Amino acid sequence: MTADLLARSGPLQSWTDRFAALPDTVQVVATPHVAMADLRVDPAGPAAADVAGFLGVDLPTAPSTYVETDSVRVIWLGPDEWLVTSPFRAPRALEAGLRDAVAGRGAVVDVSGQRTTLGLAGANARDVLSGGCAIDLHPAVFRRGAAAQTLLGLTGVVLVALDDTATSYEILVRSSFAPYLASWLLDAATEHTPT
Amino acid sequence: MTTVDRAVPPGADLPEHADFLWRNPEPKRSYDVVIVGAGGHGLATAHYLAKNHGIRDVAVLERSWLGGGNMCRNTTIIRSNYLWDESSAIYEHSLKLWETLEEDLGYPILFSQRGVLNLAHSLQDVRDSVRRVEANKLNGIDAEWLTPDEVKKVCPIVNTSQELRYPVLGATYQPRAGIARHDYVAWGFARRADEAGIDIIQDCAVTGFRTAGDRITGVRTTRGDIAAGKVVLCAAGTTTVLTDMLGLRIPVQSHPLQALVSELLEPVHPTVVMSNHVHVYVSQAHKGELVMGAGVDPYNGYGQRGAFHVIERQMAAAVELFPVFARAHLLRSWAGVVDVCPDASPVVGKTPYEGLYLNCGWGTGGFKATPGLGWSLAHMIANDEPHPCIAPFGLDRFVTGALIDEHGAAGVAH
Amino acid sequence: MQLITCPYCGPREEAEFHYGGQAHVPHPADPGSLSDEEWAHHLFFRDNPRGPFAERWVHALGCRRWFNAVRDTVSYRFHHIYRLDQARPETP
Amino acid sequence: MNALRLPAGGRIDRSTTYEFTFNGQRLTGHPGDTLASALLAHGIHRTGTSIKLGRPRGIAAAWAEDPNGLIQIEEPFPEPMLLATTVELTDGLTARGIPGQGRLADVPDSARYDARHSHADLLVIGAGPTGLCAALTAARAGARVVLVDEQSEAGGYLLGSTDRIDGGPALDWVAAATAELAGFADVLHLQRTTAFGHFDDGFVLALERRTDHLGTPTHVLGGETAPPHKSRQRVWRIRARHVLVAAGAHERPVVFSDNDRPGIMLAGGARTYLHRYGVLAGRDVVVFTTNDSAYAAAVDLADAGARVHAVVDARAATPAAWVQKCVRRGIPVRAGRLVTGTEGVERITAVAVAGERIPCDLLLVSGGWNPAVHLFSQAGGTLRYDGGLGAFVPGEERDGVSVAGGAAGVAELGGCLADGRRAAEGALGGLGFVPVDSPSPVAEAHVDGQPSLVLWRVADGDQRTQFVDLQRDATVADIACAIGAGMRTVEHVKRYTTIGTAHDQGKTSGVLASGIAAELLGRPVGELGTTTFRPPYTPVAFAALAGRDRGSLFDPERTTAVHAWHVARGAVWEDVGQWKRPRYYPLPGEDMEAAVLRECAAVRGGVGILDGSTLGKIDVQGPDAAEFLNRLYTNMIATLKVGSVRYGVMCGADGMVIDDGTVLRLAGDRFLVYTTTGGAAAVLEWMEEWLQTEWPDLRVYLTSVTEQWATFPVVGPRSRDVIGTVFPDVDVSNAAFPFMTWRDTVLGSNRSGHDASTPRSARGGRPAPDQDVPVRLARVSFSGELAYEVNVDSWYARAVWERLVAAGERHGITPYGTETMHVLRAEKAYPIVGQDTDGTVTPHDLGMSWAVSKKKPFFVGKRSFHRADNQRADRKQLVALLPVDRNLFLPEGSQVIEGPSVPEPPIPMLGHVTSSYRSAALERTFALALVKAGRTRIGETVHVPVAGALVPVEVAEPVVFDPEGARRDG
Ligand SMILES: Cc1cc2nc3c(=O)[nH]c(=O)nc-3n(C[C@H](O)[C@H](O)[C@H](O)COP(=O)(O)OP(=O)(O)OC[C@H]3O[C@@H](n4cnc5c(N)ncnc54)[C@H](O)[C@@H]3O)c2cc1C
Ligand SMILES: NC(=O)c1ccc[n+]([C@@H]2O[C@H](COP(=O)([O-])OP(=O)(O)OC[C@H]3O[C@@H](n4cnc5c(N)ncnc54)[C@H](O)[C@@H]3O)[C@@H](O)[C@H]2O)c1
Ligand SMILES: Cc1cc2nc3c(=O)[nH]c(=O)nc-3n(C[C@H](O)[C@H](O)[C@H](O)COP(=O)(O)O)c2cc1C
Ligand SMILES: [Zn+2]
Repeated sequence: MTADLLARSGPLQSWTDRFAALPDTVQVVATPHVAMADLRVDPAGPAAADVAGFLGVDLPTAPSTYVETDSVRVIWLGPDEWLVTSPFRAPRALEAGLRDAVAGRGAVVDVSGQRTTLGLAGANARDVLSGGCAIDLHPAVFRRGAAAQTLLGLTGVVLVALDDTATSYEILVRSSFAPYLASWLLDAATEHTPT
Repeated sequence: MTTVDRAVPPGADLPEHADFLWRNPEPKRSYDVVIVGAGGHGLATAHYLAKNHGIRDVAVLERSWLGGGNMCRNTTIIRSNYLWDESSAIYEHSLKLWETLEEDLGYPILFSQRGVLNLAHSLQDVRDSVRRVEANKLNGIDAEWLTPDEVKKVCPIVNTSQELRYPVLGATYQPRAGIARHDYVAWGFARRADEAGIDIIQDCAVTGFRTAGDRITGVRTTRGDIAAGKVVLCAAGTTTVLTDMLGLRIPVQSHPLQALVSELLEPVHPTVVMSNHVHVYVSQAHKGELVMGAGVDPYNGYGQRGAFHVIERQMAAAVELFPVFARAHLLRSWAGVVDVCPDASPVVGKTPYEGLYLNCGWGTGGFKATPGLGWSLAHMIANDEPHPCIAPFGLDRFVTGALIDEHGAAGVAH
Repeated sequence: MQLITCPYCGPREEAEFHYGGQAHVPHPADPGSLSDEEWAHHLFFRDNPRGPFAERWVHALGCRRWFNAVRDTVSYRFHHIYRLDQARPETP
Repeated sequence: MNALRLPAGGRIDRSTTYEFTFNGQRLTGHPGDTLASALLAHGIHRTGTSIKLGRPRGIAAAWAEDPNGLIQIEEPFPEPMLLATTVELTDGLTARGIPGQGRLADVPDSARYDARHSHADLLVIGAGPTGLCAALTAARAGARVVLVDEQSEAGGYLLGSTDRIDGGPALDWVAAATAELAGFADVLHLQRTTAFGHFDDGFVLALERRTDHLGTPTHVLGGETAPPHKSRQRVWRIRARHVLVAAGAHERPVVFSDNDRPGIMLAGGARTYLHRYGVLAGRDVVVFTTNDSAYAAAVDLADAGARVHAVVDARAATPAAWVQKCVRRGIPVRAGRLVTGTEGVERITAVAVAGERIPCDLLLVSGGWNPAVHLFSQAGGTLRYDGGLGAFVPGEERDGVSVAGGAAGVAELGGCLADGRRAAEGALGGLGFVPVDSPSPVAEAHVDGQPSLVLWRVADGDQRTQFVDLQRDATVADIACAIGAGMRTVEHVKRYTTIGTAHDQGKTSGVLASGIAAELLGRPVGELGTTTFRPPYTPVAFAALAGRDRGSLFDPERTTAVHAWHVARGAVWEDVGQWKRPRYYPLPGEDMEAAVLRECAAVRGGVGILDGSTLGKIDVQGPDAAEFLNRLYTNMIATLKVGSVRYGVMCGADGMVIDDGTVLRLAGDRFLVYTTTGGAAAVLEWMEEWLQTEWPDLRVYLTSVTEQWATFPVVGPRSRDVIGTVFPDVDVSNAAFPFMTWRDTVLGSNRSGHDASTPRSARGGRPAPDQDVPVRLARVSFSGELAYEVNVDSWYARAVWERLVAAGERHGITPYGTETMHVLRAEKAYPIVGQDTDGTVTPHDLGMSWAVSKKKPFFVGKRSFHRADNQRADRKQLVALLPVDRNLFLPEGSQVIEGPSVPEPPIPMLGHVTSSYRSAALERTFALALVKAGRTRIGETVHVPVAGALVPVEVAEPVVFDPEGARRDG
């Protein structure tokens, strides 16, 4: 009974055409509906090991890094905090699985709707970011495996490097700020859009 | 272009200075009254001690050059449209003195009553503004609430488009408010004090106090000990450095507050515009430079400098509100050290030490108070009793909880 | 424009941090037992030294963790940055 | 036409001719010219008049140190006050000289401005020989290098010289060096980029001028034009591990009588015009110097065809080799002589040298060189007076900063090259790089010279025409006056004379003022020091600093998941913090008053729906969550049952209300806390602060879930029907679902929404199927009506909203905005923190003592309630005000006084109106107000001045509608 089923929507639903018109050197895509859970455990304690068992990967303990498996990415957010993301798992399943693993020795919160994900790729991707992000994005420093919570323009983001050549990133932004960030990115891309 | 007609082109109308301003005397070993700090407050207090109370055996001790603290750094906005009765009283007392100060000092201070607009950008701003205007009126202070169209009439270059990110929803307006030339004010007071025989001792830092029991008996300075019947602290941003020497705790924190100027421009800006919400305030000074400021830097700092991103943000606000400023140039930026109280109101009063008087916490807004404070402080020194205008500003308010919260009116520096 | 080294994330721009005032001012265990005067001091009175100052910061736009620092209020230089569970280092 | 343009030479493109207009005159020039060089090529020195005295003034140098040649650009876009010497000529440029004031455009500037962050191991400021050598050294060692230089091309001083390096023209070496730098991936070399501010920890801001020199499309005759997509100017925010200042030195004039006439110029400047622009700055030249460097100008200008009538050297001992060169060219050298005055009006016509009158049209002056220490000093570096140079030089080493070459006082080219390398190697060592071996460039050795004479001014003549700061018309007489008036410091002298406060910030006048003041005071210059160097080094346009944070990007607009629906429904917006919230939804022809009355009536009479998603939401979990919240809220949270909701108030430590909202207990160890829209971020930070800094022993975890949950209050007597329809699984009866409880339910979901076609992440694969969509319903009411708050995962927010609206259609469901919400809550006297409170209001003042626990031994703020001021009988309390005239509306913010007559000011005030509305339900106006001892005055009449009249109002119980709460359960 399709009529009874609810459709999903995302904050950047109406932006697809504008993103599509961007030059090849600055490609932006919205990737909504990635399941995300905020995880709090003691990285040295037994809960961390159980979580690792559930995720199939150890929690990264180096600041501003992430690790990933085929199905999840685990982003370091703080000394006892991670953001677990997965486009493949359902939010409630992800939350429940983590909650079971943590078993009261920390906390798990479904935050799938809290942030939305933007992909930014292309030869000018780094230039666009460095127009509003103060951290060092040199590919020798900020490369695949790196993820930072920082400021981009006037909004907080989690910035994820996907490759070693500074040409592919994901930007996780609070959903209410997503339209701002999208306009900010479009505006930044003007510089790379010869008329 | 909307230019403002002025009979005399700015630049040519700057006054000639007096040929003689002050002596540079050697400190005597003893004075009836020692004032610490030759900023506007210290100098004004000296002037009114002599003028109103005939007290002339006074030294004003300045660790650096007179008027070189916040006095030479402030954006010179003078107004009295504060919210609470206590504040209105002292600032209005001061504004009335400003209105005759040039004659009193016999010195050109370029006091220009060009009016001050405080813009409202949110519905709450509007409520707060109306509240302040209504309170001002009942306190006998000239205050008006203006619609965006009326704002545009007073200051045609303000962007009153309702398409702005934070559109101008109206403004409070105090026509008698304005600006003055900060340095000349300091020099005018200094000259009069000097004429009255008061010694202004520059390059003389107070490094300690002499006490006898609970009584203050003098100060230690980089130029030797000086005995004093009464000691008055007018050290603004550095007050706690002094009170620490006495183990006296006061609730002020010192923060950088920045300001900046543009090059000299043909007149475009006829009044003073302040905006708490988008954090900028601006006037066009007499020579034609735009003078601007924003909020304090958040951390404690005595460095007389702040962070530049504060200025960048302020420039964004300025260009939003005044699109014609786009290609004006930032010429110089600087900062002062302002002493901020938890309730954004000053601390003035007696202390546990007999003969020691405290005046601080004026934070981002004490220039406008200069004559009024000087008058009232001199009264307190002469009578050992607070003048009614400053009586509510004692330290005890922090104990009782009767704060005078002027964050609304003083939220942005001015 | 400081570059502040968050003890967790490393060096980041000042704009990512919020200031928290004087450090090592614990909330009184039993506020009810304080006189009005003592309570006023706790609420409103903080040190304001010219020179090294132990103060609190939070990495508000990063890891959201509070930490302490000893910073010179004249030069603005950070002498020490330390976690809340660490003791205040000796001042240089 | 270009009478003084030499037939050959210079770095201009003679194959293209630009037309430009200056002071109404149409003139020509070439690419590579500055406005100044093009004017000089036409023999035009004079630009404008001086600000105070109206004296003719002209071009006096070749770059940013020029204190004089101020112009206003009119076309292509008005820009106030620039130096002709730093404006690159473009076709169609229209400019005029100015009398000291610039003019702003009356139309907004549509150019783009942007910013870039950059990181470097070594930042080199200045691409003269010193900087280039340093940059090469660092780049070769593998360091990340940023090299910025303010001019259009690299080379610095060399661009205006005939110096030679490695046996060839120095500029060949410059070209090779820049080419080599361009080959390094990690070298960023920016010309036309001025480092204008140097801050802590290696932070430098630099302004890149990117398009002006390209001209505008309408005017171009050939070649490039500025591409419209490119930002006009860019602020580079550079964080460098080490900063090397290689900014060279500014030539210093000597002050003498009538030293301000057009045609008086710094000697090095004239040389630059000659070599760089192929322009002879004059035909009949006199050179006045205190040091060797100006001899080169005399010799080069003579070689280029000028008649050099004299080199007046203030020193008795002249440099033999240079004198010989002069003699060979027939240039007389007057040793130990001084220039004592000049003649001419529009242009200098003669120089007086100790009784002798030498006709000329150009007087070149050199009083030595001031190292450009601005950026070193801005970053806190202290300066030391060097008596040999007559200048201030860096006085100390600083961590992470060095100064080299001309900026450190090194004069010789060979010395500069070596110093650049030395400084770079020193920095690299500290950064862990190993310099590679490479040959050092060798400069042609200079002829032996004589030490410079430090001479600030020639005392003869009228001090009132001895100009120290030409832009400010400030003279030696002014300095003397200041000192006579009692001033003893350069800071006072600056403020009295205004020296150093103009556009050039005293690049040439600052040290002179110190020197002359010292002389007049009889004190050492070093003791007097300089005034403070402050950013920016050269002026920067406001718009460049604003960058892209303009228009809608000035501040982020936060929007909810249902924003597009509100837009489609024609919502009028209210800014609440950064959020955009619908204020009301006018129907065609409705104003706000009509719309709000309609919305209010609909809610009280049927059902309405509000987008409350902006409310802050914080997930609080952990074994100590209850204890934690107990300490932060004034009321008891620990006793809240799972499944229940409680309204809570939060106070600051001073006992004043800071936030309020509902608290849902989700589990024994888990709560969902709602905050106000505006307070969300601050409350989370407040909670973290207490948790981390005061109570680290509490096991509690805080997570913001503001955007995770969309929140839709469905409000009104028919809300039960709507909720019952949309959530058939929920028993919505009062008994099963009582007030102040919450229930979880689910709705079926579907992935066929818009995202099905959205590209997946690079890792491919299909997303897992969604499960049912959880929905949390809460029976809370901010209106007094029966109401259900629907909380749903924001992915499904839009769908659930639409479903609620569809289900409500039968009942006339009405979307309502913040204005209606405010009216409804005010009728029930629910306060809005920040509107009905102002930081001075306690829960007791709000009449909410019931929300303040008497049992809890501690909560934040409790202690403050016992202070004297909190005990006052006349504290302001929240009450309602009912205007006697039921139609009269009290503006919010109005003051309340006793009345009924108005005494003379100051008039005692009783309080003020915090909220004021027209009530559809009561068919009258009403207001909430904070009034002194308000609760004891209930029933009394007080007065409110409104628009000049005094309005009687009755003080009433705060709850004006349904005081018994009969409607809450429907
Ligand atoms: C950027 C900025 C903008 C401002 N804008 C405005 C405005 O628009 N309107 C307004 O009303 N106010 C404004 N203010 C605030 C105003 O400047 C101050 O409140 C006011 O100047 C303080 O009083 P003062 O003049 O006596 O202080 P200061 O001028 O700071 O005087 C204090 C003096 O004490 C001296 N001193 C300190 N310690 C010692 C010691 N141990 N021994 C001897 N001397 C000592 C200092 O050297 C200094 O000269 C602004 C302030 C700043 C920084
Ligand atoms: N110091 C002296 O006494 C003296 C006298 C005569 C000639 N010289 C000659 O001057 C040269 C000095 O070499 P150098 O490399 O040290 O200096 P330089 O003057 O050759 O180069 C400095 C460069 O830095 C640029 N610059 C200055 N401030 C800047 C800023 N804030 N941002 C960006 N760019 C900025 C200048 O425009 C210039 O291009 C040598 O050739 C030397 O022989 C020196
Ligand atoms: C109202 C006002 C106007 C000013 N106008 C100028 C100006 O036109 N040019 C200038 O260089 N500085 C101007 N200044 C700033 C001073 O030069 C100086 O920066 C300020 O007094 C702080 O001192 P400091 O920078 O020496 O620390 C002005 C300052 C004020 C308060
Ligand atoms: Zn951090």
